[in-house]
Amino acid sequence: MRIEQHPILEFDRKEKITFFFNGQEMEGYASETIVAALHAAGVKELGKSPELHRPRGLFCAIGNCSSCLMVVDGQPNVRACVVKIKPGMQVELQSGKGDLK
Amino acid sequence: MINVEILIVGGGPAGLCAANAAADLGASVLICERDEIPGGQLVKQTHKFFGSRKQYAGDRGIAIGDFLLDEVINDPKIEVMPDTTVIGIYEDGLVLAERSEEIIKINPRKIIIATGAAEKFLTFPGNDLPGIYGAGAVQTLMNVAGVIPGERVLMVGAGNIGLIVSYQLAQAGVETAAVIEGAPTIGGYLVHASKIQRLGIPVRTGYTIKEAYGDGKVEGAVICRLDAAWNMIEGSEEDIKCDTICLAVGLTPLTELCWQAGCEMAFIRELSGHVPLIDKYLQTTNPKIYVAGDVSGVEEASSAMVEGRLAGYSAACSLGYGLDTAPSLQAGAMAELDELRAGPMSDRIRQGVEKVEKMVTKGGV
Amino acid sequence: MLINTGIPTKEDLAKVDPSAERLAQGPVAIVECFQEIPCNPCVDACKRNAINIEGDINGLPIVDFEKCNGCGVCIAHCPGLAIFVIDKTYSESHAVVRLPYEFVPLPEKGQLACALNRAGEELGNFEVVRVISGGAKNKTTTIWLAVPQDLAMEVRSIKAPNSAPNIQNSAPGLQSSPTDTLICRCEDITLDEIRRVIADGYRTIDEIKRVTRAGMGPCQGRTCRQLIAQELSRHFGIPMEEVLMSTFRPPVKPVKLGSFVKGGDL
Amino acid sequence: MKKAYDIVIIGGGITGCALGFELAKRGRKDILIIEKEYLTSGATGRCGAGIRQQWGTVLNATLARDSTYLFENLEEYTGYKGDCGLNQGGYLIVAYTEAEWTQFQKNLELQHGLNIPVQKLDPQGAKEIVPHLNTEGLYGATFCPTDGHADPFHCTFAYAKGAERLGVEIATYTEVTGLRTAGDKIIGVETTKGYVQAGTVINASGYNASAITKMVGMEVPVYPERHQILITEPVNHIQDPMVISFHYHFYCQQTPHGSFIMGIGDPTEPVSYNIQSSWKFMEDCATQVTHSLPILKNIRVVRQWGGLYDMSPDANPVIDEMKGASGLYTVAGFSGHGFMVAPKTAIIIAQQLTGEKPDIDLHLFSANRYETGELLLEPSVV
Repeated sequence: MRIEQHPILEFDRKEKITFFFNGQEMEGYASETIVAALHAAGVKELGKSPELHRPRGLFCAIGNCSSCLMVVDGQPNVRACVVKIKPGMQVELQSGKGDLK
Repeated sequence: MINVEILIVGGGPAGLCAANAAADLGASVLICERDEIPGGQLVKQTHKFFGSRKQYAGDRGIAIGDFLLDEVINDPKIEVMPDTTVIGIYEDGLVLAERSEEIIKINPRKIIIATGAAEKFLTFPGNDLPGIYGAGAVQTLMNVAGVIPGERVLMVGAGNIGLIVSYQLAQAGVETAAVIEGAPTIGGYLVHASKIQRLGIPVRTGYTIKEAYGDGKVEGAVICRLDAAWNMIEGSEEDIKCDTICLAVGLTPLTELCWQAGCEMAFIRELSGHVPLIDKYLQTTNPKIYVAGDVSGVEEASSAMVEGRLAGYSAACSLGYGLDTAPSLQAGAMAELDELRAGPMSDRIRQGVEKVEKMVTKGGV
Repeated sequence: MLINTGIPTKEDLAKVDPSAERLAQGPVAIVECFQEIPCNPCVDACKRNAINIEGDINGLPIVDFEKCNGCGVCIAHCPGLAIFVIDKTYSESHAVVRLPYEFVPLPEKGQLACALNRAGEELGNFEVVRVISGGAKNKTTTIWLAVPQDLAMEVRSIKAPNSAPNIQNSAPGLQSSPTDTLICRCEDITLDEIRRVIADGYRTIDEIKRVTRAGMGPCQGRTCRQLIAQELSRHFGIPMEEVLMSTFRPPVKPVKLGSFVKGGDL
Repeated sequence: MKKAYDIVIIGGGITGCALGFELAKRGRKDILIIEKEYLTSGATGRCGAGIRQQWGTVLNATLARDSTYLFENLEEYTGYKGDCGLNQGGYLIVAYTEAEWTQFQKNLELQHGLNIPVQKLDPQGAKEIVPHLNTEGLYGATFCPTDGHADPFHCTFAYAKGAERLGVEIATYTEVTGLRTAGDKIIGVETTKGYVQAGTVINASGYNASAITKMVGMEVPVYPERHQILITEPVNHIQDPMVISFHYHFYCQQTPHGSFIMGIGDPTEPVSYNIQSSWKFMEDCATQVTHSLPILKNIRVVRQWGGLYDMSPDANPVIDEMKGASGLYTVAGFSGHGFMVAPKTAIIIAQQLTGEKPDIDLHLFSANRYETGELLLEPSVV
């Protein structure tokens, strides 16, 4: 799902890194946000909504709407659209409201 | 605590131009930008801009973002704080911002709010399925991260954003099944519509989305025709197979900080939502606060840049800078705005601006 | 109609096309720009001053076909990609259509490319006779396509080689189950719920916020307020201007409580 | 709105709405509630909505206890379709000074005498109830498991809807601009929507109470004082009780929805109608609450706001007929605990106005106590 060749843009993705999605190892680039890296791997569902448990994905991608809340390194309610992946980061689907740690 | 003469909230086209203008007159400026790289939405605009040379017409948005930023970075009077979100303007005029989970207190003498706009959402069954994105989100994924949003897109909205993003999707190798538009006519520039039509992307006016469906993510959408009164015509439904639905149904000004700062606000339909009431120098009813760009009414990036310059001159001038040169610079910017807004495509904006002017005169700002 | 589809009609084109005599004399630019928009890079691009606009920058461009020598510099400068150069003198059988192109991969000279008309319909495969790079900054390539004379005024694009295959839409009559319409994502409030409380007599955004929680979530109602206002406007038949808006409070985005703890001040 | 009513109630907060309901329930007809904005738009809709029976005076403890019983069945009692959001997770009142701890033990006796099930806890016992409590410097705590909190909007709407079903009219976005008297009797109310006659006017306008009585040239010692609150994003349930400290002036609870609501009092807050948010509150509240409940450092604040307490000099209400304007009653000055005592208070006032024998004697809340010096000092307030 990554664009390799583009008529206008060149993507400086920086180095390849490994992170974990629901415990599973995944590759992404240091320049990428969590949702970009997941999207590149075909993952569109980021969690279940807090009350009706409907599947949720990103909507605005710039930190306005909070549709993309995920559990990151144990912390719930992280806006996955504006947080970059880091080596070894543990990203999990957030089901409902999340546990405060 | 940071003491600064002019705080600019938002490092998009309006904010960057405001910073350059204010610094040119001699004021010291701090820009708080919530993103890692300033430029606002310019960083995802791969198309060439309209307007005239004064607004960098003919250059691509990304390039404009780059050289506005260059000017800012090379100006010793301007400090840029990236990854910094202004979270509140408080009763005593103090501003709090957050950067990497740390709170920064800023005590500015003047504030230029250039926070831009947010995408509107649309009501239809299934409207929260993963795979339904704002057009800006699709641009961010595609043009910033270099990740395609899906393989086949239904574009909702034939304003400039819907048309441009459909073209950009094609550039990224993604198919757009159709661009649908509820209105009977295309809202965006016709050259953009012609550009995608000749790629085989149909633009269908008088159509709306009736429903999105899919198991856990978008698998398709039902579109249908609208009659003259915007009612769905029964029996006109069509099933569009797609894995992405892109909503380009307009923007609404991001005015939270204006509300917080007690600026007088009004709903102006032509300006796409609630906007602060401003005078011709872009000063709000709170004398400490100026606005520029989409926050005072959704328009084009070209006018946002000119408004940025105007607000920058005005704020600096109110602090005593450039008292001799500012009036002509302000007049020049106002003339540029008038020119950009002179055509028939700007009827709405002109009406909106006039409404604001009338309300301000009545309120005696 | 152009305004409904984006496809210019014969009548539209008649206003901008040069005469048959001028076309017979050699390459000439055609600006397929029919709408008064604030834009003038084409004027600046032409070194021969062959393109002018009337009045302010919103005026339509007018090509002086006598001054225009068909050099084609304007093609890559039009932000709307609306300028083409037609050379009917290329050969007896073929004309050259020079068109702007912004896709990858670029076709190479001598290759065949699939020509498209203004509606995106395929007109056949024709030879690319020249490829002119727009340069590192401009990035719009100009493609010279040699097409049969009778297609010179039809061909306006070529198909991008990597464009996806056309998937057929299925016929109506699908099997989807009805689902909810969401108004507030943060708090999971549906349109039905909003309509129910409006029917119950709640008539302001503030009341609806308090009784349903719509707009109380982490996004502070950025997306839902407008939708609730629209629903109130529709239900009570009042203009949006009169729907009372609730106020916005700090912080603009969720911030950790620990960040506010004293002692960390700069 | 008609031209004349028997009773006009000024104020659409919980007190006014509960009063309307209780009066109508007792057969009174022709009642109008006038609200300047929308129901709950004043103090009710901005309050923390705690329900606490652990008071230091018999009168407050009794009112709170009996009100708690009413909150327990408010939906059924008012015929409300919604959920009033009562959550009886208890109140854990923590003592950080010896003087406080001594006072708590006195209160405990008083509370036990009223059958309020309050427990005395050592720091370890407090930690068992709130595992994330920092017990450093803690003397002990008292805990009442039937205390808790409710949804202030739904509780008010429950009373309002119930009142409307019994014939009470509610005029929102209607502001009182004057009161009319004939001799020493009240005869009506002037509003932005016109004049209405009424022989009985109840001033339940909270922090505006003295502005209302001034319309007939009378003073009540009720004044506005800003208090601020913040609310966080929701997380899964971790905290049952409201945790409250009189010494540090803070309280903090987790709502059934999952958000934490917290506030902190500022002893230096001036008398004013200002309800804007301050950054100082954010700092003070964050600093104090995360000291006592460190886990909350990691939760995100989504909103802060200010509201006004209707303060009185002894932090207790004035519930009295105005001398010199018979028929005009003031029910205001609850000083931050109006919500939790509203259900029972409304019953007693309705009983008085309909000639029933009141369940509780409220003469201690008389208006003249400030002249006679018989203040009802409440030791347990934030």
